Amino acid sequence: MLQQLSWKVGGQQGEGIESTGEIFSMAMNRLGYYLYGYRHFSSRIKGGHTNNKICVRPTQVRTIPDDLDILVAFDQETIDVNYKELTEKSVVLADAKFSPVAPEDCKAPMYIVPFTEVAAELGTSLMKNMVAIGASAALLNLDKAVFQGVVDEIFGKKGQEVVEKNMQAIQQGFETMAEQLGDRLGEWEIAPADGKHRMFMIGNDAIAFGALAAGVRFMAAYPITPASEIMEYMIKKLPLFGGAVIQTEDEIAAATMAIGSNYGGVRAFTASAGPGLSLMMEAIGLSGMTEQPLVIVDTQRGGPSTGLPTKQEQSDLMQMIYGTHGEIPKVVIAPSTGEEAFYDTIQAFNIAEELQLPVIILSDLQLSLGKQTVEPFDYSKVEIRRGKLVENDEIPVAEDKSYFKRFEVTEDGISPRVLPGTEHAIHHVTGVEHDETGKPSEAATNRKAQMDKRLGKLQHINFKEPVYVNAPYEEADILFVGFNSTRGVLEELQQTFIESDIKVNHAHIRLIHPFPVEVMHSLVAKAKKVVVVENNATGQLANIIKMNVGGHDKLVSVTKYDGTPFLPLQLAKQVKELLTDGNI
Amino acid sequence: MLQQLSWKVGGQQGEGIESTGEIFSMAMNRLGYYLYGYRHFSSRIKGGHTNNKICVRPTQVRTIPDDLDILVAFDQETIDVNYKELTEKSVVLADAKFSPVAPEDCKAPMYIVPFTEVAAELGTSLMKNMVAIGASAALLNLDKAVFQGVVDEIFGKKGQEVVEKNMQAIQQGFETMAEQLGDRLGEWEIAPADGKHRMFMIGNDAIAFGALAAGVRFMAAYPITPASEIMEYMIKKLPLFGGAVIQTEDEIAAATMAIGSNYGGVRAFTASAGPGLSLMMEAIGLSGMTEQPLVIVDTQRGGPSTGLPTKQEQSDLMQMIYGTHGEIPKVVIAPSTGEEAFYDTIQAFNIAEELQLPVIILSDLQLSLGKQTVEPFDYSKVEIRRGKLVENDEIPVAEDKSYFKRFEVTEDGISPRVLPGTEHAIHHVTGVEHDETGKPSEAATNRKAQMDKRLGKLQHINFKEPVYVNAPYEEADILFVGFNSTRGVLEELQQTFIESDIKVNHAHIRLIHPFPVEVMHSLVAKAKKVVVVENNATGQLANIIKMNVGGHDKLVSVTKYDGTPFLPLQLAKQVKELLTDGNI
Amino acid sequence: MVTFKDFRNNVKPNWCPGCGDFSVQAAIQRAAANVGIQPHDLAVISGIGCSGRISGYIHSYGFHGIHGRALPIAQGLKMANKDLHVIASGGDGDGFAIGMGHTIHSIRRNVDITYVVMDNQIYGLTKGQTSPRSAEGFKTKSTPGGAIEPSVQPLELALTSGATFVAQGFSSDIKELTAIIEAGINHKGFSFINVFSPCVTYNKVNTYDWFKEHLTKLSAVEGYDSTNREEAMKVVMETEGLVTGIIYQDENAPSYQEQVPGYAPTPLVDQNLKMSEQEFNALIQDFM
Amino acid sequence: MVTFKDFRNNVKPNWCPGCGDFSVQAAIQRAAANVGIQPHDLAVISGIGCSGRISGYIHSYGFHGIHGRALPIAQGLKMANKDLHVIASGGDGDGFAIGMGHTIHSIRRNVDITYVVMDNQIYGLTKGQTSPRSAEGFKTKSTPGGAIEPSVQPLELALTSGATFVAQGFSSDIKELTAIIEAGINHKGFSFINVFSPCVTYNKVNTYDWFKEHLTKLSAVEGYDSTNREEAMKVVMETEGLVTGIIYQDENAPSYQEQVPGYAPTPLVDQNLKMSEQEFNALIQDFM
Ligand SMILES: Cc1ncc(C[n+]2csc(CCOP(=O)(O)OP(=O)(O)O)c2C)c(N)n1
Ligand SMILES: Cc1ncc(C[n+]2csc(CCOP(=O)(O)OP(=O)(O)O)c2C)c(N)n1
Ligand code: SF4
Ligand code: SF4
Ligand SMILES: [Mg+2]
Ligand SMILES: [Mg+2]
Repeated sequence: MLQQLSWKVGGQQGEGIESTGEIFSMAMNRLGYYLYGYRHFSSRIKGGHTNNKICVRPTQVRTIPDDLDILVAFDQETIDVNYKELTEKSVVLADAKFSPVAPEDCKAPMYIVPFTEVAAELGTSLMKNMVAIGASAALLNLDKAVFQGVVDEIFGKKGQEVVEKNMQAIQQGFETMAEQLGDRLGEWEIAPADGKHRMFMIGNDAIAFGALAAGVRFMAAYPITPASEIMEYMIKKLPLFGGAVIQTEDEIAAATMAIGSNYGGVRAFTASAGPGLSLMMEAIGLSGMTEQPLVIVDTQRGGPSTGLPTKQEQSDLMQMIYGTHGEIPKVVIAPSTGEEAFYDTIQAFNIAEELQLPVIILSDLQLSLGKQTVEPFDYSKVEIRRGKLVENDEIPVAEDKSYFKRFEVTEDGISPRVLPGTEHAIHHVTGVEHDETGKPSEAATNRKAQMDKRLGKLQHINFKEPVYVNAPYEEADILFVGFNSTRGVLEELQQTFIESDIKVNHAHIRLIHPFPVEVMHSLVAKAKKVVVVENNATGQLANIIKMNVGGHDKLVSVTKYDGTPFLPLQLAKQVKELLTDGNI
Repeated sequence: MLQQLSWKVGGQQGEGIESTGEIFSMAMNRLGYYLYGYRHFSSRIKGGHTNNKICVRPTQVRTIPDDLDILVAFDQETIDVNYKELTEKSVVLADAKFSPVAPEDCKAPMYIVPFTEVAAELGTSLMKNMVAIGASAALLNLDKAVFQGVVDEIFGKKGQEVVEKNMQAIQQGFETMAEQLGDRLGEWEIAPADGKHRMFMIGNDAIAFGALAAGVRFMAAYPITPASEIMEYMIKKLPLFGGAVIQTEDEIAAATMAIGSNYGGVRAFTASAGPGLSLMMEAIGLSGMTEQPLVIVDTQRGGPSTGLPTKQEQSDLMQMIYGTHGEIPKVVIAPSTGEEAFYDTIQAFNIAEELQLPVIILSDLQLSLGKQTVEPFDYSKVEIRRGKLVENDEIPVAEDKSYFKRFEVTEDGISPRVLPGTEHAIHHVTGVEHDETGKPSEAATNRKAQMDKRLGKLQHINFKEPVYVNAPYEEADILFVGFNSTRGVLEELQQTFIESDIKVNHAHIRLIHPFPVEVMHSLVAKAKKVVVVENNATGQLANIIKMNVGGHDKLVSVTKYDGTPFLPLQLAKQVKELLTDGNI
Repeated sequence: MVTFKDFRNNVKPNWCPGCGDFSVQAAIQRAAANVGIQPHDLAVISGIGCSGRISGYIHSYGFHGIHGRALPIAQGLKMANKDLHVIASGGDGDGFAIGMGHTIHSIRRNVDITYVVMDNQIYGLTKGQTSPRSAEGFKTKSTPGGAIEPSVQPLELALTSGATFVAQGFSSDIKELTAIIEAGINHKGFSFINVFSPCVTYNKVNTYDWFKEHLTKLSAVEGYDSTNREEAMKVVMETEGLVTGIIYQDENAPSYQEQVPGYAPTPLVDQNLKMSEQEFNALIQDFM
Repeated sequence: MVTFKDFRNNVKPNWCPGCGDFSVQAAIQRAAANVGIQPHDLAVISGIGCSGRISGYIHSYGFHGIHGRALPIAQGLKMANKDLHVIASGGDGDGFAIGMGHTIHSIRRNVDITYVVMDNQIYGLTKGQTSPRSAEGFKTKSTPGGAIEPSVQPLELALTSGATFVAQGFSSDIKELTAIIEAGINHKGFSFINVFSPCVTYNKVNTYDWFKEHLTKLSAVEGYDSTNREEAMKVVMETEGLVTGIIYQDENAPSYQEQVPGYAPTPLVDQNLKMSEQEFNALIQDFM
């Protein structure tokens, strides 16, 4: 019985590969398994190889494994591109239609199954994916009833007949496969799950849901991979809450519109990826200078420029902190799981209002688009904090048109915030340096006071758990450090290394800026080597640690920037090589 | 006899203050004095206090002093705003017209001179500035003939009468003043200069001239303070060389147009300040990814956002290095004198072509607009290097439409560059990751090879004198570090400190990125304390040093971000306070 | 009763004496008073330029943003609080050079705000470079040989972009301008108002006198029908854009807000941020 | 003699089968051949989108830039080398959403390049969101209730922006389209060509059949005078933009390059970069 199943389906884009993976996963999800999926796709609409790799476990999983147990192939390319991931224990299920050929050095046996033919006989070859799912079920020895709920849900509105046909396709896939399998039927059965109901979602869903729960009522955005799903979720849901989404003419309009809405008192945000973020730098500066809350999601993808728009990367880190001209306070948050994506998004909106500044939610393609099991969000943990938002009745009537001190230099560094429409609080807002009432001022003393106030706000940040820490050792051989979606692979590695008696601590940075210097200082101090693992070429997080914490001598930067995510075995090897190279 | 004169003229914007300073300086320049001027002005067209402070010396000067010897005031505000800079040895010359009042605690005597009245009597009150210059000449005991050349040049085209009237105004200013001065006539005489002819120019002139000398034939730009003079110079001069300037609709168009021109083989650039740079981030990334040369000038001003557009600041440093999403190789150069501005601009264009990447010339308002004495540029030092630009006859005829390997992975990391129009070198260029011929490619190995090639180019940079070093001590008490226009104030401070037996070395970083790690490492190692002086709030250069070199313990960050430049005495005090505070 | 004095603050504008922008400011103040807006219910969002300073000179909420982006900020604000009166304003460079994309898309979108362009056919604040509105042949610091691009035609662009309110004023004629801005504020969609606002320092061609000589007033055109788009286009082309008055208005076109599916009838800013547990659970259900 | 085959390379387009962009590509290839350009003397500069991939599918120099910026890159290139033939191309989102400002200003500027918009009234590459060209009511991923903004009118915009060449084609009619692009290349200023290029995957409304039903061909309009701007405007308004052919051309208008003071008659790229010592010293003299 497997403790983990690694399943992949592949074929041409636009051929239904996505829905094959989707239906298979949904069924497993409902059985209470934990899932983690990663899609390989290209920046084109139809054609080109795509695949969906899904890891299924009875316990928590947050990474895709290196190897495959089952490969479902709808074309030869799928075999050719993916067979290296197969071991002696794996199996290929290939559609008879394309007369599949297993490469000579393919370690796994191949079963040729007439997916398309069976489907066509049942009425439409479109159902070949259901046949493939049925065949997979035979390997796993799954009762076809497991799929009934999912099929009902997906095809229900098309009528009972369609539902039945699809169930038949699954059934026949199962049977055809069972015949071929003989003894091996159910050989890939997974250890039973707890049967609990959990959510299954992509990171973008978690972020969008978080925004809605945080009280967002307006979004302005421009489509881009891999951020668009956030806008699409809001377009679906905001009308239910009276809110609206404007698809703008560009990202500059999106960011400045979101500023306008926040200025008006409505939580608003935008989401984009690298190219869009590069265009928003001036707007981010405006938010910082005018102390208007602003939340922006950056779903990192392969850069630079248009780069690898459908590939994993974590290379916008430095830009998120330093991309704007001049100096503003700014918060950068990098959740690493679906749960964090949700709760951190809520934190982002709270901090943006409390500190009156731009907050960037950094994600990466793997987190944004990878579909994973997520514990149902806890309503009672949804807290909304709006900071020093002053109501009209708290404000004394202004004398002789004097302006409200919207930018007052206060003891705690946070100025009182009022919304336009407030009777007694008229004031001016400008991106030019200004005095406490918002009037432009070039006076040196005022300038210094306002700069100190703005930059000092970061000291008052109220962010829960800025670093995810799993540090069992007081004196560690290695401290692993990462951010965003490398969380799972590092968790996995920590366990493996600990099992081979290497003392490993793990810190995953959730609050990137302001950098959690103290926590990291002590963790770095406790480690002989600090291995910083990141999906970029220049070791950006490693550099940030050098700048903020030091420890140049013990820092080892492990990078990957070929567009693919880290895999546990591969990474373990990479790290071990560094170890024996005397670097560690 | 003075070893240095500090002279300032002030009044309302739009009142001719600029030309007063200009004429005075030009005359001093022709006498062979070294000059360094700094203008105080506001972001408005007419009205508002403006002043021009000029330091005159028989020897090199690159900073304005704290104090004033002579203050020429055209309005009461000028006295009120500037009198604190006066000492017992200084003097105020005030126009009788506004019935000037010296503040009680003004240390300097005030002479009330009928500037306007005298001018009006001569025909037009506009000439009051000439009268003031004449009065200044009396203090300095200058022969009025000194002004003849300048007046001829400026007013010559308006006819002989105007020239004479202006000379008369100077003469009468001299005489009226002489009468009042009595014994003190010529008390402010400066030690004689060497009489050599040198250039007197603002940093922007030096940059623009450098661009022209580097072979620029096209510029695309959008107006902004304090960069516009660069465009204006090019508009004046490029037509003489067959070239053109396009004033674009925005900075995005400016940067991308410059890329287009460079792609076409013509050296082209753009110049802007913070807000414009923020808008160019995506274009800069495109240049980096497509390996098209691109030179951009960033004349830093007070940020963030619109900030303090007419004030000194050095706060775009981090953005210049890290502003783009994803990872590209990029060069950031920060000249600190007029001479460096010229030669480094030429270096910038050479490097942009040699390494096929974006080069940013970082300036700051003080360097860009401050007018200073500059040694005549040396034609023989103007070297033009275009890197691996391959001509048609060097290329074998392409077979069967195969593309030219424009992005070939070569040993030295630089790919051969060809220009569109070359018969045998058709290829594709894209901001998407691509193979050696420019065709889009998502393959992991190609990706890594291209990334490594691009980022590796920085190792081949051919930049002369990346750090200006004046390090007389093997073991120093202090290493001063700065960039851009703080050069003069640090030179001054180094001398003063050395005179009080503190061992001071000075390093001014000219090549900001790639950071000159080795040079700086050894300089830091040789110093007990490293004092990093910069016009920003967060200590950006200090952070860059921490990241690249380490030395967290000995680093002391001295910042100023109130919009005004560092002054020698003030800075000395600030540093000494840190010393006695036990920080040093 | 509010009067225009209620919209005066105690800030002295730093425009050059005689600058056309003074009168634009006055007209906005008068129009707001005439419409009966309370100062705190008005927000003026402006761009960067001499003109952009206007938001600091009116006693109301004011937001002086970044160059060319007044319109998106203003729309975001209006979407947040539909009870506010939102006026966006800025220069011709702001709106027609760097901000051109936003101008056209804002017109299309028809969010209920009023946009007042202070058109001086020059870049004032940066000291006299050519603007997209500079006439061909006009000599500026950046075009010493004269501008060689035909100038942008704001009224034509607005009309072809589906504008529901297009007008033009002249800052010398405060009365007409006030009436135009008033109508703009009262218009329920996006009102586009271009105002000739002479720059006395850098534009020595398009002066007050020049405009007085060249402008046609629509009020003087007999039987002019401002509800007819073709007629509007015709008069604009015939006068080469040198016409003042309300050129076109479609009073029946629904505003953007009226058309967004599900958009709340009450201002979003008044909503309770926290959703109910029931709503929350329904959202969770989507992923189970 | 070059033929269109010389403009074919060995890259297989990744467009969906049936996509309109195939024919646009073919028309550009044919037009270039007809004009007699050598492949290495042509540079195609494209934006980002499905359409933007076109520069990689033509055997010529090609530059696939960033979203919305094909036009400034193309102009910079042409200024650098006036002997090159420069074609800019991209999608409707590329040119009319994010790139709107550049489109209008490029038209005004009249640099001698040819701009081909592949207008499918949708965002293809990002999987089916509304574009500025989507018709009101058109349902997309981002406007499930139907678009509520009037669509951009490219031809009207071009005409009001001082275009010297305005045309529209339909990707099904390769013959007409080829002739249009050919004329565009031969036109000595900026040629603006909008092409209906159906997206078979995400636009199920504006299909090949739909266009065949709705389009009017100018060649069928008797006595149509493409040198008359008013007439052009009229036909565009009457057909609601659903017209193909050369709508307007002013053959006499000088291009930008012809008007820039001092601009060299030979390509800048051929110049010697280094100035003479004499020239250098003269420049120094300015500051002495
Ligand atoms: C992004 C950016 N680019 C450039 C500038 C510099 N700038 C300030 S105002 C302005 C244009 C002024 O012209 P206009 O918009 O017509 O306003 P006016 O001063 O004439 O009223 C420019 C280019 C800026 N502030 N921001
Ligand atoms: C700055 C930036 N924003 C967004 C994107 C994502 N993006 C790529 S293509 C595209 C629009 C595609 O529509 P269109 O221009 O009409 O081209 P089509 O795919 O329809 O041919 C967008 C939004 C991007 N690449 N860059
Ligand atoms: S420069 Fe022109 S636009 Fe600016 S304030 Fe002066 S007159 Fe007005
Ligand atoms: S999605 Fe549409 S535009 Fe893109 S390639 Fe497919 S058919 Fe063409
Ligand atoms: Mg203007
Ligand atoms: Mg499109």
